[in-house]
Amino acid sequence: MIVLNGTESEVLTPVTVAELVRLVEAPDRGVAVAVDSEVVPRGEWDLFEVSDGARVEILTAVQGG
Amino acid sequence: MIVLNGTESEVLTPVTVAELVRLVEAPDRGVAVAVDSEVVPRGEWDLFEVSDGARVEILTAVQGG
Amino acid sequence: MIVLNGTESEVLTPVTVAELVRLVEAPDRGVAVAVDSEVVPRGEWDLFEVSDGARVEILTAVQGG
Amino acid sequence: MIVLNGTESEVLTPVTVAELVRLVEAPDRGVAVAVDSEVVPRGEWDLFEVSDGARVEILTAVQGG
Amino acid sequence: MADFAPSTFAIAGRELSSRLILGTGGFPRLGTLADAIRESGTEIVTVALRRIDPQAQGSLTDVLDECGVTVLPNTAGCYTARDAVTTAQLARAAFDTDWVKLEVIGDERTLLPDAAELLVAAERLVADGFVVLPYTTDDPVLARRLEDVGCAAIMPLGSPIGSGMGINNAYNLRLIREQTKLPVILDAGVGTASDAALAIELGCDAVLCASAISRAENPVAMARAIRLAIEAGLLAREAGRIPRRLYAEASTQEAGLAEFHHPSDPQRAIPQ
Amino acid sequence: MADFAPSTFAIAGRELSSRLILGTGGFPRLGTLADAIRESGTEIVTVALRRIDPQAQGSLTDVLDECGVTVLPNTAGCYTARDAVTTAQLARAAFDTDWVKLEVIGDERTLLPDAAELLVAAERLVADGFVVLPYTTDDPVLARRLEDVGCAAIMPLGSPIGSGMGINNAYNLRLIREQTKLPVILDAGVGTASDAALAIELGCDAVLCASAISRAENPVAMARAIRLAIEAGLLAREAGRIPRRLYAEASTQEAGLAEFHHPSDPQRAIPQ
Amino acid sequence: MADFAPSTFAIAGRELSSRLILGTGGFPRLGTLADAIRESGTEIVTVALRRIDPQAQGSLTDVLDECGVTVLPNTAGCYTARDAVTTAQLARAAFDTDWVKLEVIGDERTLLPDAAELLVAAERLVADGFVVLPYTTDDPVLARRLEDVGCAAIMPLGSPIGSGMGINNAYNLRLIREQTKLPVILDAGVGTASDAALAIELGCDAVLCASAISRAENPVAMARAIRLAIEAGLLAREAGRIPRRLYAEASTQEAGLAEFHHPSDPQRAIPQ
Amino acid sequence: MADFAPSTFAIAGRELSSRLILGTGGFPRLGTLADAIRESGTEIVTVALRRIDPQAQGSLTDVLDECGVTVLPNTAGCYTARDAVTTAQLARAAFDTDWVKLEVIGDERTLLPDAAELLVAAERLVADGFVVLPYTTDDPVLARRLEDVGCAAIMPLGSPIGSGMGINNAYNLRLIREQTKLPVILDAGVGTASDAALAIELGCDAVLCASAISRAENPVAMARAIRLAIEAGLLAREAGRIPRRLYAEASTQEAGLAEFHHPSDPQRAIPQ
Repeated sequence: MIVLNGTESEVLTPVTVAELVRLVEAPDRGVAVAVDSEVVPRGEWDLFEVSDGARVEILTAVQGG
Repeated sequence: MIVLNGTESEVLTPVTVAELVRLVEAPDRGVAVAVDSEVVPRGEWDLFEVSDGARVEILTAVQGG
Repeated sequence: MIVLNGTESEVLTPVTVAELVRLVEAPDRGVAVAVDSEVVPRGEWDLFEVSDGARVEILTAVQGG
Repeated sequence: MIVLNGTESEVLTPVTVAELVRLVEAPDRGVAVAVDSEVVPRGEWDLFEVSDGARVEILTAVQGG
Repeated sequence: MADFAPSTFAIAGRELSSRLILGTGGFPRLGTLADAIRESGTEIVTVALRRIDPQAQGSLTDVLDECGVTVLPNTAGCYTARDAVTTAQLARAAFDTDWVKLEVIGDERTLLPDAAELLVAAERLVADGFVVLPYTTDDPVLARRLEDVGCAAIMPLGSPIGSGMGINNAYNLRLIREQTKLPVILDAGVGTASDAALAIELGCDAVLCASAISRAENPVAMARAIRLAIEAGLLAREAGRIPRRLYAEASTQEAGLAEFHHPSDPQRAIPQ
Repeated sequence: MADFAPSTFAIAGRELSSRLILGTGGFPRLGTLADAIRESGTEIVTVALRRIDPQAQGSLTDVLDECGVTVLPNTAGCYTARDAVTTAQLARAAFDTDWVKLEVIGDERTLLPDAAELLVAAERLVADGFVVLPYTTDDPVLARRLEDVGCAAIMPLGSPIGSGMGINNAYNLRLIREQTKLPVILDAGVGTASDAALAIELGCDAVLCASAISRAENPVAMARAIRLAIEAGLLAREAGRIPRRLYAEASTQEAGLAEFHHPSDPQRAIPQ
Repeated sequence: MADFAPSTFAIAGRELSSRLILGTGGFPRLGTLADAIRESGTEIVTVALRRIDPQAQGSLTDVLDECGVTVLPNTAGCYTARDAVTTAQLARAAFDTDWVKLEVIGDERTLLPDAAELLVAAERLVADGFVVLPYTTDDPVLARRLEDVGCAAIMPLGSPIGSGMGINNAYNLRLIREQTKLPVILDAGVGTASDAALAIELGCDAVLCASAISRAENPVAMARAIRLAIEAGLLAREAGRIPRRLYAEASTQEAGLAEFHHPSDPQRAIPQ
Repeated sequence: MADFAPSTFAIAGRELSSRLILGTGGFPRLGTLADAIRESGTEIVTVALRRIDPQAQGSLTDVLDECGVTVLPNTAGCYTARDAVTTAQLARAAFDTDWVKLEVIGDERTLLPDAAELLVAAERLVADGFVVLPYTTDDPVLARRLEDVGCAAIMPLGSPIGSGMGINNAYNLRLIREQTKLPVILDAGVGTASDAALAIELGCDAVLCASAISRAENPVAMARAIRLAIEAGLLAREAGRIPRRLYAEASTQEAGLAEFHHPSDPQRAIPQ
């Protein structure tokens, strides 16, 4: 179980960031990922394994002042 | 018939200003009278006769800014 | 003697407005004349005779807010 | 040599704070002393020895907003 | 203390020590009016003329007599010089005074004065022997014209009657003050104490208030508040305020500042 | 009258009836200071700490004792949290009080506070047992942070020290007032009486003045002026002012207005 | 783009696309005036009438002709209705136009209008067939009276001629705008671009500028600046500005905000 | 014309010809945003970071690409230095830019910045290689501290985000302008065109607008209005405005004034 964008998700871990990015149907640009509040650079998404209980934030651009 | 403070009043004319002042129960101070827009000094109230159709205004002090 | 634009001028009277306009070298447009504070329409300049002691103002456009 | 209220003073050390307070003719109330930026409570003035090179500030009340 | 006795001023030769003229309009009850008059310290109150109302409760005239204040009749409700003159003449007959607060209104919604009618009415009333105190706009030229025709004071508005907006155009008030030797009395617009203090600081000799006091939740307390504010403004004006400066001026001397050294710790807490 | 006894307020549990804190800086002579203190009715005056000056004339401490006022030391002249804390500790030793008016300045020309240093200094002094009265900007968030670290009051500026510009940002003062239960004391910027009245009307509990009084042409008269202005502002605030209206509200009733007819003459004087 | 073509307005039935009327006074050279006219995009410029001056350099009339602008004569310098009427009649004879910018001044130092004389002059000129554009105070009642006597526009001042103080009493301008269907043209007081934009946002149909442009260090650049400001103000007014709010309204959504946890480090940097 | 090409300015060495930074928040539709971007002429727009929303309509990133504008990510919604730093780092990863509009909010209702957290966050981000554009209060000392820690611009507020109150404290903005060589960008508070013109006239290099444009009834027209107002303000500032004068300065010469005499009729119309 991990917390994905604030919601507990039953995901088989370990799972890579890249898999989670696909899971949330993120666009292919303008996306960033933090695992337990640390940024995971795009280049590491394929290899970076998210372990059980991790908090994952997958963010993108929205309109903002 | 005269117009007394804006109201048509069936008053037998001629009538003196003094009689009209009594009629409206004016206080004995702080009162002024105009007949057809001309001031009638207090000293003339007893003798000043108001004729038919005249417009009589009998005024006194009210709160004002 | 007349008062021409505020200055006493020894001019032989009678004199026409048209002559005075030439005298002050007025431009041929944008000029107006008053004799003793009355406007003299352009059409009357040739005939309008200014008599002794008259005050003549010959005005034109200047920059103004 | 010590620095007393910003001025180098040739004072034989060790010297007590109390002696320095007398030296600057401080009033007997409303005075505070710092040695090397540390407050020396009044109660310790007699015993507190100032050693060579120390910076001593002896302060009192002045008009202030 | 004696040396702070508020300096007096005079209207048409009458010395006044209170710089607050109270409008009697808007007070919920005559008792409240009486209390407010006492708290305000005013010497002059305004009244209006209306038709005798048999239903009227109590006698305004008696209350004002008991308070020992002078009655200043106004011409409220008049929209022409003609009506204002007639009303003033009736007021003179009723109250036996030749003083009048001249109002000639030009607009029902804002109750702003009508400059031209006001000037004509003032001229006629002065010719008829009145002491004319005109309620006017904040127009400095109109103020001078009113002075030229012989008015006894200038009573410019700060903002519309009862609006409580205070002083909308302090610049014009300053011009009016500069150009005239007549008393200048701010009339209309005051909403609260600081407005009244400011008016006096700007150079007004007095302030006329009605609604600000009569319609406050607690009229009697507000009467006292404005009285004190006027006294404060006058004292401040005479005390000679400090100039406005673009930068600061220390109120504590630099000289004698101690110097501390804490080699152990960075000079500032942030950056760390 | 009793019923107008100015309501008191409290700082750190100490009840105060005067809402004016007087800065002692800038008075030409101690005698003037003493007279101003009496006229001002203040209970608390600020002082600074400086090196002993053998040339100093008279004893400020004695004068303040005779006046029976409480001394509130400040940390004027400090540009870092570190120096301010040390200065406060020295002041505590000198004056035997744990109250301090905390100043941490960030700019020599404007003497504006340094928000970050101020917050750090306040935190340290509160931890050290001080009753901290911080001289701060008009930033409502900084005010809350100062409250969070345990300050005993918020002392926002109206404009720079000694500038006499009054209140530059009334909106921020209102926000500070809304959000805190701490006493709010306007510190710096007051130029004259109406500024002080306005500060209280905006909801400040008290006003601190130094230059406005000490540097006025007549400091003693100005002390009284500002005292009265504060009293006026407080009374006015509690009396419940009238709302601001966009249009006028007549203070004289329409009802009963007389109607005149002068067929002879045109209704208005102009047009003729 | 077409859809932003500035909406036109009309004076006495004449459609105008420029909302800037340029006063020709104060320009150092006729060449500068000509350049400023072109940059300003104005269609109407004001001129005054003075005695023929043999020394005069160049012909103002020729320059204005070349620029293809309409001449609007003023009555500057007149202090009575009588002189203003005569001057207007002469202007009509000289320039062959029945339009006049009516000025009747009441004070030499402030050049403020004389309300009563202005009203009388306006009435007479309208009767004489003129299209009267009166330079007036910001008095809403006087504005209505000018409309009643048949003026073609209302030209209130923002502040005195050449003072550059901008708009001293926006409230009165708003009242004037609300009450009339006539074009309202801010005349006098503009100091810089934002003043002109504000005037239009307040509801004025146009702005008249002389000194703000002619006496700027770079008159031609200022002509363009004020032209753009007027266009900006008009667009903004028609675009429907956001309301003023007492508190903030986020421009970024809260929804979707990430939540981070750094157990290692305190929530805030200060307190530490 | 060439000679009025708006002068450019630079942030962190990047030359910019548009002085309007557009906040993308609050636009009802992406199409409107795109049109507003084009009308505004902006080169930089701000965006925020939020969790992926499967329901999201259209791609903001694509729209901004098509418009050819640079994306400036903000840290909206962060209340601590810690969260702001993390958010900035994520933004760098997402948008491949090291520029960040740093927001650290201290209060939910006013969205005012938290001075101390902001300073700490700025310091950390500069150390981490960011080009930091801090949204800050109008506190000149905080502005200097932000400059000291290496920020690339100062972005003070005029009033709270989305409040449309304009500039509450022009004095502080002037101080900030005087003391720094960094670009000063007014951020937050603009309500309409004249606010933007004024900001530039006060010396700001640019203006950031979101709500004023995005929430106007017609955002596209308002985008153009504010663009023109900024251009107007810049031209006016560079053209050298006339000084503010206390009295009038005639824009029409006295010399050559005609003198009329009408013995028949009184000099003035009133008094009659």
